[in-house]
Amino acid sequence: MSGPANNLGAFRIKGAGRLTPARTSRFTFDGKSYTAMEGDTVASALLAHGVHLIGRSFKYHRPRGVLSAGPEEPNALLDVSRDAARRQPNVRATVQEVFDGAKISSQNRWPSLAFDVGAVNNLMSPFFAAGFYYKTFMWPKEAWTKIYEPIIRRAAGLGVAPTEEDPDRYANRYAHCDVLIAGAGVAGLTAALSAAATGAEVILVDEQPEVGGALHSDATTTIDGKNGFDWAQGAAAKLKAMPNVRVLTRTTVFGYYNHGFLGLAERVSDHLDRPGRDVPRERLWQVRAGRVIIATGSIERHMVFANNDRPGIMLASAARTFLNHHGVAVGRRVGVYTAHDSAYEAAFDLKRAGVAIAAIVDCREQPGEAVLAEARLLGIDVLTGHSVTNTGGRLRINSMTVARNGNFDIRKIKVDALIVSAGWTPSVHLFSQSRGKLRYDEAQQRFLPDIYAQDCVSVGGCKGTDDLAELIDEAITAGGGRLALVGENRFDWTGGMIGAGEGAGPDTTVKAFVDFQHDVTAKDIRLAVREGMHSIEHIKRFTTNGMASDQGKLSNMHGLAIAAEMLDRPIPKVGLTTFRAPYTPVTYGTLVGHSRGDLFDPTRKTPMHDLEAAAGAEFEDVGNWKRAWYFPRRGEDMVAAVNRECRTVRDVAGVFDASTLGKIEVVGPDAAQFLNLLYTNAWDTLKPGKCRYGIMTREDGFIYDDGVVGRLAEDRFHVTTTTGGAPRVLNHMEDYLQTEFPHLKVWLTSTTEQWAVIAVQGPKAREIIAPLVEGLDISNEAFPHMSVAECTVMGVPARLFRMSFTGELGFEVNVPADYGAAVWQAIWERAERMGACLYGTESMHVLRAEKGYLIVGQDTDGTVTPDDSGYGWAVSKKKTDFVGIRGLKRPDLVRDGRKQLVGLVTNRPSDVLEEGAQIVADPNQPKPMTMLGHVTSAYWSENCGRSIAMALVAGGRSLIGQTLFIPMKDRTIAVEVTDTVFFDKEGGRIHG
Amino acid sequence: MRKYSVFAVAREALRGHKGWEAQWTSPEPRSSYDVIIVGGGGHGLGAAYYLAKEHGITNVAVIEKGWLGGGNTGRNTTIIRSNYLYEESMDIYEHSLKLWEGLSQDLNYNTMYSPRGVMMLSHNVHDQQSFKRHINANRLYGIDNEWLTPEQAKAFVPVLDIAKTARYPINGAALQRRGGTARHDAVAWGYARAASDRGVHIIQNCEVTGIRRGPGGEVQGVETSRGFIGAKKVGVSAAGHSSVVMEMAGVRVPLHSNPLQALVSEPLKPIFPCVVMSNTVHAYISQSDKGELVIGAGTDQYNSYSQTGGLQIITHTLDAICELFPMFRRVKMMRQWGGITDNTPDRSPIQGVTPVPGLFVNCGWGTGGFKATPGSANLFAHLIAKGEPHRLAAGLNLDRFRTGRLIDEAAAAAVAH
Amino acid sequence: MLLIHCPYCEEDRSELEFRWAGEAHIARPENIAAISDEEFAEFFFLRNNEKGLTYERWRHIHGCGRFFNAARDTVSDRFLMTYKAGLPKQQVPETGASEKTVETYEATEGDAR
Amino acid sequence: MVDSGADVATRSLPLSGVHGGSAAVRLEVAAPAGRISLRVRNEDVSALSAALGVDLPVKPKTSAFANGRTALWLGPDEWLVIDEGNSGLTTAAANSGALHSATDVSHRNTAILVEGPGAVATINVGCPQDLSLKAFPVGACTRTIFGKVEIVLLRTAEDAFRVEVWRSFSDYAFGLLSQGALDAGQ
Repeated sequence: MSGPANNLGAFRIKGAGRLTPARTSRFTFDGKSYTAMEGDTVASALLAHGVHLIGRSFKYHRPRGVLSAGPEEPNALLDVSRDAARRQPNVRATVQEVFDGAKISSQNRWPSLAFDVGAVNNLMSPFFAAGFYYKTFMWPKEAWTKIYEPIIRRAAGLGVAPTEEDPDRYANRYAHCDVLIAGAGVAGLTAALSAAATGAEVILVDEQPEVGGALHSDATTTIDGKNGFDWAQGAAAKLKAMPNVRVLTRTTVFGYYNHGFLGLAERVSDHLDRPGRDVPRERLWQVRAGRVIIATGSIERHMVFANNDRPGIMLASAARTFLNHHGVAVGRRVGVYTAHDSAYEAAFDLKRAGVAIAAIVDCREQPGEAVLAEARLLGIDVLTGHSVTNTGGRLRINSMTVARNGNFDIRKIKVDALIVSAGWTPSVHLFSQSRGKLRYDEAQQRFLPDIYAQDCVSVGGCKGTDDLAELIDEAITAGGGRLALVGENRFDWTGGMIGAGEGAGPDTTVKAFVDFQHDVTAKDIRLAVREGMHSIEHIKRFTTNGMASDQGKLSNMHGLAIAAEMLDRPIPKVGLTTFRAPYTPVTYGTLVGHSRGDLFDPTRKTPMHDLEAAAGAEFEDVGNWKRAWYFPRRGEDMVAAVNRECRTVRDVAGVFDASTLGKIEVVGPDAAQFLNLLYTNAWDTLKPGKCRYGIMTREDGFIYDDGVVGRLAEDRFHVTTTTGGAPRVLNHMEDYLQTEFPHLKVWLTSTTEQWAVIAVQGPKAREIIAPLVEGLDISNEAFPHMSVAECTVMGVPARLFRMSFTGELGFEVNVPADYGAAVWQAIWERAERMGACLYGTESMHVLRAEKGYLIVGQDTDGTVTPDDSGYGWAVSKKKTDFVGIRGLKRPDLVRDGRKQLVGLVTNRPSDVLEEGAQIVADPNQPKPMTMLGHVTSAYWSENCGRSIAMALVAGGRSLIGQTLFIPMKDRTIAVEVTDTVFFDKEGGRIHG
Repeated sequence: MRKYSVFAVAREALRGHKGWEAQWTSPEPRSSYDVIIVGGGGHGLGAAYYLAKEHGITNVAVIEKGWLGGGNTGRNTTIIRSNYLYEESMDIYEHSLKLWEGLSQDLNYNTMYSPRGVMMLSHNVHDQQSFKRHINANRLYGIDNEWLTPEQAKAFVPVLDIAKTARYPINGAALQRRGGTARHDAVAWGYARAASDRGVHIIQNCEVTGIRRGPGGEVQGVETSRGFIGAKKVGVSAAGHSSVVMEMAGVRVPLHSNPLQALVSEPLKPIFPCVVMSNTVHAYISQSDKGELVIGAGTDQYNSYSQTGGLQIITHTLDAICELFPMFRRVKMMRQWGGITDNTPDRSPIQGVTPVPGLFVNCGWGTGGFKATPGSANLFAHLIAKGEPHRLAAGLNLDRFRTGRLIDEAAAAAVAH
Repeated sequence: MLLIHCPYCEEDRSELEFRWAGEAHIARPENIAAISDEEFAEFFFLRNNEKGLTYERWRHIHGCGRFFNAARDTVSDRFLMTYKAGLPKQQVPETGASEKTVETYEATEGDAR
Repeated sequence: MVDSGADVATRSLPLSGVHGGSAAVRLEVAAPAGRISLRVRNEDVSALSAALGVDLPVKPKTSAFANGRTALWLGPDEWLVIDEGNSGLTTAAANSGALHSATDVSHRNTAILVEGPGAVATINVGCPQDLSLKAFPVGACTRTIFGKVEIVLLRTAEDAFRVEVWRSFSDYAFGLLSQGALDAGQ
């Protein structure tokens, strides 16, 4: 709790500001402890204690202070942490609210903020002009990589990236509304009141902790007869109470995308002393809005003059906010340098609060009459037609140098702060992001919304509406409702300038900063033009103006004006760089939301997963699925387990989880005709109760998928696909069915997850399952290889396939998924008693390779035809049409010398080839070698007692019996080309 | 052309950098040229440079509707590598990589080619098979690419999470050490400066609106927003707008133009030493010399010329990045943008003659055009100068879509970046 | 993220529910087995890739599952209409589809006139 | 199926033992139900409606409930029919005598019930649809996307929804709903 009020800072002004000293908190900055009031930003709290030196610039490491009081802040970027894992670099001191215990550090300095070795760059700055690195560091060639680049990289960057995983939660919410209003200043609040009154669903968004917008800095405006800021809070309370309105504060509309879609980032708990565990840190709102009202106001610009970057120099509106909202004076003797009337009001407020105003230096000959009169009344010295041409001070400004425009007589005036204003830039960011077209307002030197591309409207400052009454009318109209509201300003503002000020013109070499964070000066922009950069995009990229983390909110217009002057072209002809999202930087965490850990990507598990895990399975990722890879027993490594599994399957039997295979039910009187069109095979000849291996090509004739298809009835097929192929095959089928063959009476339903599939393979397979199967004779005679039937297994309806992907006698038991575990358990109990094993995908791969069976995606790669892989027999010669029929006949698909799938055996049986190894005829040829193909599958085959492999080899089938070579990194392996069947060449076992 | 060097910079530093001349001139277009290149990106500017330098053809104009390098050259994530699978791809990307290695010196312009290594993460058996296929093919072709264990990968990129408990654990990686990044704008500017110095006319802010053909169907020149400009030969290198320009000559090309997005973070002190890509989780990331994390996002699914894409593409990309590098959740996205990529059915480029005499095309670089810049430009110049493709680019012809002899890197590897 | 009107669900839905499915109104040749290599390449590979008004297919894959057609401006990404699969190519109302014909940076990069 | 001995398979349900929810939302796994994916042409809708004892709705995004069966319009020729009891749906459909496709998907899907004042916010954590009562009244149903998985969503009361999801995606769906429930409580 708070101590005496003076602990809240020597620069707190008693009676000023809207914060109450009832609640305070402590934080440290670079190790030193400070006290803040609730509602303080880090910036206001530090300024209250007279701390102006807050950061170092990017390139020259110049000392910098707080420039603004909002998200446009380019200088005061800090590292803020709650604890070691909750550390956030590059935080704007002007946005971050102080929370108790905050640990805050300055960035980009070493060893300390006050004494930074990197500041030597400032002395070297004549050498480091814009784009200098394009011209240097080229000799010697290697030095760029080894010396120059590492030095540049170390010097660059601002904050230090977090090194620990962020423990905070982030949330996401989709939302819809009739009207979204971006900005809750006078215009936004008025529009919201108006829209809400019509019954529309309204979302009102503002980036600050409380509504009010520019009223934060204001002390004199009245609305509805009330103090402006108080009126705003009342309006917000009224809106919040309405069921059709959602008010989101601390929330930034960061992106305006297509078709009324907006991205909002809400800072939910960064300001809390101790956020609850379940409270997200930030929340992403993805809003689809019927209409958008943009009420984002405008941003004050700084003046561009020599050494305009010293700590203590800040925007006039910022000084006013610190005074009127936070109760903090930015100095004791403040200078004002302006081209706009608004800065006068800051001076008036400061003066009334007891701060000395050294002088108002106004570069205009004729400021507004009203403000001049008020200045006289308050006894403030106004120097019209004068400019500040330089400043003094090292870590903080201590003087300003003032000269009559066009005159060399200068005088130095002592100040401890200098507030500046070059006028206001409408915030057209969201309008531009919505792809609206801007026009240039020559008189006021600003870009304004012109042609709208989406259903949106700009109101208020961001539309260039300066008059309060007009602004209120405009907002009421935009909201679509009726409202009576009267607002009064103390002064009407005039003035404004863009470009370099007096003493920073083309004939000078002073450092007059345009873009503070990136240290881009007026002369850098002129250099870019001199070097032929005539488009503003080139100038931006050459100088990096506007590319810092504030994205040019302060610098773009000045840069444009300086370039235009140098090019002697009107500003619109030079262009305006695109306003890209996000409006202000957004954490990755916010954008990621819940998609982390288990929710990053769904993990799909089969009904038998837990039983397999309990049996010791190792799993592999296949698409989203976890598939049992192998089942090591105690002391076994993968090789030993797979060898045992493969041997056991052929000697006894094995049980395998095939549930992940895609399944599609194809139903209807035209089902066979449909499959005829989608597969290369013929299906009308397949009798109910039988199944057949099918190959699917796309129109281009390359293998797309494969699988066994069972015909359950005349009008019902049970189609299987590869595990990874299931969704795309169904989509492919639907595409043809709906758009090419809509006349066919057939429907498709995904049944992948309806069925748990237990494959039982091996000589004892029948014996294992027989007692569990009811209502079906599964003898070899009654139920031969490639049969399918509906039956009952353990009392539940099942589909039984007699099929094999191992070359052994085999069955695949399909039962409704929820029964999978029980049936698996029962089968396994029987199998285990008979000496069978569980096996996983690795053994499945080996066993099928021993038989030369294809795995689509491993032995094919999207460039392989059925004939290439030795499956030409699966392409019907009789059909007059199927998808792929024409593609298959293209010249390159029928030429000689295509890569064909063959077997390879190594001369040394123990050599297991590397999958992906490349094959050559002559291993001694120079590089680049002519490669004939590559090894697609390679395994140690325990059943063959040697290694086996499959490969795609150019003209492979004609090379059978010949020796080819596989040059590996350390040795060359000789291989003989064979056919693809390595085990049970006669194929008798499958019919056992 | 005034030579760039540390001495020149030092001299200029003493006089306020007032002595620098324009890097390229902006002349009025002549009434005709020997060669017009449509498109002032890296590929087009480079082709003009090599036409002048290697083929002695200097009466050349590069016509750009916007500003130099304002298309994909200035919008990409600057990744350079050559570890492709098929010989046609290895030929051109390796040719390109070799040119990258000497480009700064050749152009007297520091393009900041930084061979910091490109690492592709393998997450499963399928990835491993695919990567080894690449590695073996690359090795026999004389291109560096090596397999790393997870531990070796972590040693190379200390922020990598190689925990086996990750949703998609890392089971290894392929590393091309010569791969890396370069400074994209510098490539366009360096080529423009060097080409301009050799007499090439660089005409910005001039849009081609038609391609004029003679009685025999041959190219006669281009209609532009600044009037007709004659040319004996026209080379189209217009990236996402290739379909539009080719259509002016009545030539259809098998392209889809899709938005491709990218984003950068706020600048950070060095934390990420190389380029890391993962196809399984769809992410690629590096850190620029300025300190920004540069992240390539995915392609939007639909055809568009709008240079904008959906937020969902960005969020999905960041999901993946933060899954691989969980410490980056508190890093902030500072800027996102989109470009228009021109994608062919086999995800390999098209460079070759067209049915129109005198008209040459270079397009379809999809998401991989930046790395190809010097190689593509160099071989495109050869094609235009000689009227037939260089050996290294012969397979990239348009005819492959008739014959079916595709170069399907995507099908073979699902590596599309 | 686009907002797409599904002609079957009769309402606007988020792009997240849809999958783009290529250029519309490309009929698979009835005698496909007999066409020439050139005709096949044209059918299978060549696309208009229009800048401006394009006709394309979408599938409401995470909705009603239907394929349908859309007319969209590829410069603004604005949908001009959507209609059911099987209907012939629809004329779109005159909108001055594309935003502009000349795209010099003076005309576009400034976005200002 | 009653467990009547060692030879009869017992049923293991997905999502057994999961917990989630917050003060604002209750998350509950629905009891097992019979389900068919039903495909019918326009002209046969009434025959199937009669056979199933529930009128197949023909208006998009609507459902109908009768005799313990709910028919959800999913597409112009597609319905998901859910039977709270012991099904018999395929047989009933077959008895219509009309052309159709009925495929049993009872085990393909599982359902999560989301109930409470925060139900909409919970589902909007991953579902991009407008779930206001105006746009999505009681009885409305749709196939849609929820985060990275597909779901079928049915509004059963002003503050209650049924989320149908494929079996292997149910862990993900429940996990994301749990996150949504936490957030809806804030």
